[in-house]
Amino acid sequence: MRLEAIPAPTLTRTLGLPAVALTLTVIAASGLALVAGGDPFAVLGLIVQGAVGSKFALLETLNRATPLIFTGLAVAVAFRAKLWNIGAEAQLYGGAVITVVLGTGFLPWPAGVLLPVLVIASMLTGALLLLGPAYLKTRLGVDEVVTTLLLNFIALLFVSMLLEGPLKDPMGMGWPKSERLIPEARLPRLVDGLRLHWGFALALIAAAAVWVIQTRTTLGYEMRAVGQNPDAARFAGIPVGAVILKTAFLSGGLAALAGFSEVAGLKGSLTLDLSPGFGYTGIIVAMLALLNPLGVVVSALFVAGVFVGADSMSRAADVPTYIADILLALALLSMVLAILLTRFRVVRD
Amino acid sequence: MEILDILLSASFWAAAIRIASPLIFATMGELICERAGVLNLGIEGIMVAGAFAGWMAVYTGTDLWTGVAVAFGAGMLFGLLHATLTVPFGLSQHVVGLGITLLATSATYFAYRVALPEVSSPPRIEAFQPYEIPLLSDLPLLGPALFSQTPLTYLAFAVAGLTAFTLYRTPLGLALRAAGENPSAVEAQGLSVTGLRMGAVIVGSGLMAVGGAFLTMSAFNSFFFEMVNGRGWICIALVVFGAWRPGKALLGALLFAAFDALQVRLQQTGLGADIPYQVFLMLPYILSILALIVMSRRAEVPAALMVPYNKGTR
Amino acid sequence: ADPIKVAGVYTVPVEQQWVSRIHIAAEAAAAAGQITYTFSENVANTDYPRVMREYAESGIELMIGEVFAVEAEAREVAADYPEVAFLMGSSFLEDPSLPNFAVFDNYIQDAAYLTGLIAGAMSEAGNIGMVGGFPIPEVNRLMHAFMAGAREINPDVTFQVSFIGSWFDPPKAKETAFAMIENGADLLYAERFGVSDAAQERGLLAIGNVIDTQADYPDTVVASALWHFEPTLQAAIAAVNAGEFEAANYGVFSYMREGGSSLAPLGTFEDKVPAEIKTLVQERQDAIKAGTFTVEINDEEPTSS
Amino acid sequence: MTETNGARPVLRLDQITKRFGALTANDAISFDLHAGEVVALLGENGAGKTTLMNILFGHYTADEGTVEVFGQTLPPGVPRAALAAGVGMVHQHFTLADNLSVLDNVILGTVPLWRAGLGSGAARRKLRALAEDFGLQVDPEARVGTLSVGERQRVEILKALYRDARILILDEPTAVLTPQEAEALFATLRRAVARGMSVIFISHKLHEVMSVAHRVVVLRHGRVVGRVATDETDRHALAEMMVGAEITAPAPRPATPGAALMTLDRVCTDARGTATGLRDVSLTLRAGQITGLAGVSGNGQAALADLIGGLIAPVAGALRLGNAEVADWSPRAALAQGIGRIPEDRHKTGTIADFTLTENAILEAYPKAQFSRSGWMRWGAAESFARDVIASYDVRCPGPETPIRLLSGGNMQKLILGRVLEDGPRIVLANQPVRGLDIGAVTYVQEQLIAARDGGAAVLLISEDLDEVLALSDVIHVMSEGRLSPEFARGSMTPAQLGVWMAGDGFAEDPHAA
Ligand SMILES: Nc1ncnc2c1ncn2[C@@H]1O[C@H](COP(=O)(O)OP(=O)(O)OP(=O)(O)O)[C@@H](O)[C@H]1O
Ligand SMILES: Nc1ncnc2c1ncn2[C@@H]1O[C@H](COP(=O)(O)OP(=O)(O)OP(=O)(O)O)[C@@H](O)[C@H]1O
Ligand SMILES: [Mg+2]
Ligand SMILES: [Mg+2]
Repeated sequence: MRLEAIPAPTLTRTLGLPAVALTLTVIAASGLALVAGGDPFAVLGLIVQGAVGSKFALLETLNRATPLIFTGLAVAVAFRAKLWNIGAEAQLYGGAVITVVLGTGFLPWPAGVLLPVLVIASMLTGALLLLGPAYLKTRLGVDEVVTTLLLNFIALLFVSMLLEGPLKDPMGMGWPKSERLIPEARLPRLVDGLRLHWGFALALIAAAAVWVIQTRTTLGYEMRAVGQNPDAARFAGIPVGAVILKTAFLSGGLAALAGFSEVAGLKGSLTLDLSPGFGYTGIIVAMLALLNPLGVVVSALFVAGVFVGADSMSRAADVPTYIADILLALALLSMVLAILLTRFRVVRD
Repeated sequence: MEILDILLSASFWAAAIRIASPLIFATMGELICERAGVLNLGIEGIMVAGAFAGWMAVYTGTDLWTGVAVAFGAGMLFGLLHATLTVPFGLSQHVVGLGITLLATSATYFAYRVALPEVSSPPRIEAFQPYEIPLLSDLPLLGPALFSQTPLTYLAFAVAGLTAFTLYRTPLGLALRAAGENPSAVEAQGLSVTGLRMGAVIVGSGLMAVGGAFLTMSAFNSFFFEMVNGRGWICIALVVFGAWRPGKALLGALLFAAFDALQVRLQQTGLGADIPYQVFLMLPYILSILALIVMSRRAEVPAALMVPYNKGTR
Repeated sequence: ADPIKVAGVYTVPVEQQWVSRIHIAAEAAAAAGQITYTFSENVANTDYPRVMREYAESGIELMIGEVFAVEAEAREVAADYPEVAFLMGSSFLEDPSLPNFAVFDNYIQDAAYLTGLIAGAMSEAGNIGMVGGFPIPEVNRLMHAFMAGAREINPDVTFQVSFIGSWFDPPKAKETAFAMIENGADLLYAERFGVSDAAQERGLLAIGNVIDTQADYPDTVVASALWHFEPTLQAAIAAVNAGEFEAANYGVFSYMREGGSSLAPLGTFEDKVPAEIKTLVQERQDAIKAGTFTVEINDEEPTSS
Repeated sequence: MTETNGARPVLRLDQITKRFGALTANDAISFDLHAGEVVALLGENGAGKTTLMNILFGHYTADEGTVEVFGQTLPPGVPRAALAAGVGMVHQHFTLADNLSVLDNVILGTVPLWRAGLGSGAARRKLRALAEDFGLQVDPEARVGTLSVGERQRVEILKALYRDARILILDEPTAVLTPQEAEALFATLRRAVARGMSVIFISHKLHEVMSVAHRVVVLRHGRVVGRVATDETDRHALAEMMVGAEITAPAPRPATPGAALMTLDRVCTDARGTATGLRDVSLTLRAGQITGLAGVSGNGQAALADLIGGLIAPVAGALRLGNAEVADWSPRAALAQGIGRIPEDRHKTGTIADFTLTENAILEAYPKAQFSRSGWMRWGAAESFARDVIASYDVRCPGPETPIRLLSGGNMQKLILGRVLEDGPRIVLANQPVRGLDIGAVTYVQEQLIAARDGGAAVLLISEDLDEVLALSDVIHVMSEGRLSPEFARGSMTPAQLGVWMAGDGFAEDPHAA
C-alpha cells in the first residue's frame, strides 16, 4: 500500500474521518465497560456529561487543559525547529521550583510586581534547563532526545531532594511538600468558587504569542528554516546554533510556565507529584495539533476533555478508572490516523 | 563496607547482573526497532503489559516458560499496533509511541482490576529460581556472580548474543541495518521495507515485554502497578549509549545496573548518612549523560531513524 | 437506617498496604449493610480535588481518603460541601472552623514498638535492615518506634536504613534488602513489598508492617504491626448516623488501646520467640492498653547507625 | 512505427499509462528493447522518464499497460520480480546504505533472508571477478559512506551485474560524473553490451546519447514524440524534438576584464572527512570576467566554494576583497560584501523544500530592512519580491505561495538564480549551476550568467562539465588534489591538455611535471 496526497480534501472527509475515529473509540470504551460489568449504553452520555455537562465539568476541563497548552506549545515550538525536547516535564518542575522559592515570602512584593517577576523567573529557569541539552546538541552533537529524557528523572529526584531538604515546609508535618505561596504570589481565579484560574488566560495569551512569533517575526522564520533544512539555513547565513538555542529558550520557558501556573494558580505549593505526565502528554497535544500553536489550544482542550469526561464516566458507570486513560490513548491514536487520512488516501499497488 | 570491598564482592556483581537482565531484554528490543528505523517509545507501556501478561498466565495455571511466551506474544500485539501506525501509515513515532505506552499501561491496569477485583494483597506465583550452572558456578567470583542466576537472566544474555549475531552475520540483519539507514536501498534490492520494519518492531516489542515479565516472574513474583517504574525510558538511553550496537548496549546495561547496585549499597556506608539518598538515585542518570557526551563524536545514528518511508514519494 | 453512601478516594491502587486497610474496612462495612461503598484508586494528586468534588456532587455522604499532599485544596472542597462528611488521612489536625472535615492517621507506633522488642531478641547479628519508600511521618514514626523496641532489648543493635524513592517498586526494594543482607543484616524491617521476599530467599527473618503477610512467608515473617481501620470507620459511621459528625482527630482510633493496631499473632513463630520476650511483650502491651506506657512518636527521618 | 530489429525483444513496454492525480506522467508509452542494444530515453525535466523506469522496475504500478521481459509479463509493483527477471536499475538518486560496506550493499537482498551466514567469501570472489571484467575498480570492504560519487556509481552498477542483470537501466548516470568517470562508464557499458546485455540510458547530455546509444526514444509531457536511430540524427535535431522548439546555445562575446574584486593568496583550508581541503591556492576574480574552474569532483572544489561562500575560513593565507583582507568570514559577511552564491545542490542547500517560493526567495536577504524591521517580517514586501523574481526569471509555477518542492529542478534553479542576481552582486559564485537541468533550462541559466558578467560582475563558474567550462569561461583554472593550476586564457588549451592537469600532472611540486 502507498499513501497519496489528496490535493483538496472534501469537507465530508475532513470532518467525517475524525468523527469515525471518535465513534470507534466510544464503541471500544462501551465494550470495555461491558466487560467490567458497567452499562455500555451509558458510556457516551456520561463522558460528555463529565467533560462539558455542567459548569463545574467544563471548568475542570479547561483547568486540566491549562498545563497541557503550555507543554504542548513548548513541544510545538521545539519540534518545529527539529529540537526534540522530551524534557518538558523537567522544565515544568523547574518553573514550579523557582515559583516556590521566590513566592513563599522571599520576595515580599505586591501581586502586581511579584506575579510578572515569577513568570519571568519561571521562564528563565525552564529555558536554562533546556539550554544545556540544546548546547550539547549544537556543540557536540549529543542526542537531545536522550539527554532531555534523562533530565526528567534527574529533575524529579532533585525536586524530591529539595522537598525533603531546603524547601520542606517546616509546618508540613514532615510530608515532602513546600511551604504555601504567599497570597500575592497566587494567580487569582477566573470564576469565583471554582478552580479555574488566570493561568488559563495566560496559556491562551502564550498560544497567541507563539503564533505571532512563528508567522510574523524573523525568529519564527529562522526557527522554521532551521527545522526543515539546517544545511540550507546555514548556507543562507542563518546562525543555526544560535537559533536552536533561542528555540530552546522559548520552549523551555513555555514548559516552565506550566509549572508556574499549576503552583500559583491551582495548588499553592509544590509536591513531588505536581504533574501526572503533563510534559509527555504535551508531545501528544503538539503533534495532534500538527505543531500549530493555535491548534495546540484545541487539541489540549480535546485531550483534557476526553480525560476528564472519561474519568468521570468511570465513576458514574462504576468501572475501573483506568478506562479513562485507555479511552484517551485510543482517541489519540485513532485521531492522528484520521487526521492523516483526511490529507492522504491509501492506494494499493 | 567501603567501595572497593563492594566492587570486589561476587554478590554485588550478581546483583548488577540481576538488575541488568530486564534492561537487556528491552534494550535489545528497542535496538532492533531503531536499527530498522523506528523509534519505539511504546517500550515503557509494553514492558508493563509484558509484566502483567506473563505473570497472569502463570497465575492462571500455565508453566513459567509458557508465561514468558505469553508475555512475548502480548508485546508483539502492541508491536503490531505500533508498527501498523508508524510504518505503512508513517505516523509520528513520538505520538504513536507515547500513545502505546499510555494504552498498554492503562489497558493492563484495567485488565488487572477486572480480573482480580477483590484482592487486597497482591497474589503471588512460583517464580523462576536461580539455577546454578554445573562447574561454572563453582568458579571464584564469576561463579556466584554470573552462573547462579535465574534461567531468564541466561536467556537475556543469549538474546543479546543472538541480536548481535543476527544483525551482523545474517542476511536478515543486513537488511534490517540497511532499512534503518536508507530504505530505498532495501526497496531497490527487491526487499520490502515495510515488512522488515514491521517485523523488527513486532519482535522488538516482544522482547521488551519479556523484559517486563522478568520483573514479575524472576526478579519478583507478583504484579504491581507502576512496577516498571521508568525502566523502559532507561533502555531508550541505553540504546543511544551503546551507539546502536548490541555489544556496547549490553555493556551499558551492565554498567547502569552496576551503578544502581552500587548506589543501593552506598546508602549503607558512611557516605549514605550525609548525602541525600536522591543523589545516589540520580547517579546512574547523570553518568549516562556524561557517557553520552564523551562518546558523542563517534556515535552513528541510523540515518533513517524516525524517517517514515513511503514508497513512491520523494 | 439506610446505609450511608461512602466513597473512597485513593492516590494509590488498593493493593498498597496502607490503603488496603481502609479499603478492607469499608468493604466489610458495606458487606454488613452499614454503608454503600464506591472508590477511585490511583488518583493523581492533581486530580484529587476534582474527584472529591465529583463525588460530593453525586450525593455521597461520607468521603474517606488521604489528603497528605493536597491538604489545602481538600479543605477548600470540604468548605464548599458542608453537607458531606470528610474523613481524611492527614498529617494535620482538624480545624474547628471546618466542622465537616475530620482527620485520621496510622498511629500504630505501639505495635511497631512491640515488634521491635521481638526483633531485638531475634536478630543474632544485632544488625537490622530497614527499607522504606519515602521518609514521610507515617513511615518515620513506625521505624523509630521499632528501633526503640529493638534497642531496649539489645542496646548495641545497629540499623541500616534505606529509602527506595518509590511506593511501588518491589524488585528495587528486594535489591536494597539484598544489599543490606550482604552488609550483615540478619533481620529485615519490611516496610515495603519485596523486602520479605529477600529475607525468605536468604533464609533470614523479617518483621511485617501494617498488614500480616505471615501466611505468604511462614518461615520468614516473625511478627507484624497491624493497622486496623475499622475502629476509625465505625466511629465515623456512628457520628454520621447520629448527625454528630464534626471536626475531630480520629487518629486516636489507630492506637492500640482503641483496637486500631495490634501485634499480629506470632503464628509459626510462636515457639521460636524466647519466652521471656513474649512475656515482656505481653506486659508492655497491657501497659499500653492501660495507658501506663506510651510509645514516643518521632516523625524525623531515621538514619543508619 | 517499426522497430529496427526483427528478433524477439528482451523487453517490451506496452501502452504504459500512469496518472498522478490530474497529471498524466506517462501516456500510453510503448517501446521495445533488443538484446545488445542501448536505447536512450530523452526528455525535458518532468517528461516522465523516471516514472516510466520506476514502473518497469516495479516501484510504481501502472494504471494501464504491461511490462514484458523475455516474453514474460511482470507482475506490477514487485521490484523483486523485475530483479529476478534480470532487470537491474541504477536510480537517479543512489540507493546505497552508507553505513554498510560495498560488499554488503551488493549482497543485500541476494541471499535468502532466513539464513545463518552471509556467504561473504564467495560473494567477494564473484564481486572481484566482475569488477575486473568490467573495469569497475572498487574496494569491497570500503564503507559506502566514504566513497566518492563516481565510486558509488560503480557500486550501483556492480549491484546490477552481481545479480546477472540482462537489462540495465541507468537514470541520469552521468549527471554527477566527471568526463573521465563518464568515459569509464561508457567503456563499461560497451563491454556489457558486447556480452549481449541491453541498456536503457537516460541523460540530458546529448553528446553522450549520441556516442553511447543505438536508438533514441524522446518523451515530452508523458508521450513518445520521437523514435530515431542515432546514426540518422544529430544533437540539434534531438534537442528540438525534446523541447518542441529550436534551441540556440549562448555564444558569449569576448570579455572586458576589470579590477580584481577578490583575491586568494596562498590559501589553505582543512580537509573535512573525505573532502579535500585547499593547498596554497592563489586565485584572482576580476570584474566583467567569467573564471571557469574545471576538475574532477572531490578535488577541492567544494572547499573553494565554501570558502568564497563564507562557510569556512582560511587556515593559512589571505582572502582579500578588493584590497582589504577579510577577518570575520561567514555567509552573512559574504552576502554583505556582495557575493551572490549559487549552491552546488539546490535540494540540499539551495532551498527549503516545504517553504513557499516567497520564503525561499528571501532566505538570504530576510535580515535586510526591505524584508524585516526590528525582528518583524514584512511579508508583503517579500511576496512582491518573489513575484518580481518569478516574472523576471521565468520561474514556471502556480504562484509565490507554492511550496518549492513542487517545482522541477530547472525552475527551482531559476528561482535561486533570481534570488542571487536580482540584487546585482559584484561577485557570483556559480557552483554546478546547470547540473541535471534540461537543455532549455541550461541555456537560460547560462545566458543569465553571461549577462551578469557583462554587467560587470566577477563570475566563478565551477563545473565538472568540461564542455560547459570551455564554452563559457574567459579564463580557466584546473583543480586537482586541492591545488590550483595557473590561469589559462580562453582558447589557449584543448580539452586534452586540460585533462592532463585534471589528472594531477603539471603542478609544480609534482615530480613528473616539466
Ligand atoms: N510520486 C509522484 N507523485 C506525484 N507526481 C509525480 C510523482 N513522481 C513524478 N510525478 C510527476 O510525474 C511527472 C514526470 O516525472 P519524472 O520524474 O518521471 O520526470 P523525468 O522525466 O524523470 O524528469 P527529470 O529529467 O527531471 O528526471 C512530473 O511532472 C511529476 O509531476
Ligand atoms: N512527490 C512528488 N509529488 C509531486 N511532484 C513531484 C514529486 N516528486 C517529484 N515531483 C515532480 O517531478 C518532477 C521531476 O522531479 P525531479 O526530482 O526528478 O526533479 P528534477 O527536475 O529532475 O530536478 P533535479 O534534477 O534537480 O532532481 C518535478 O517537476 C517535480 O515537480
Ligand atoms: Mg528523472
Ligand atoms: Mg532530474
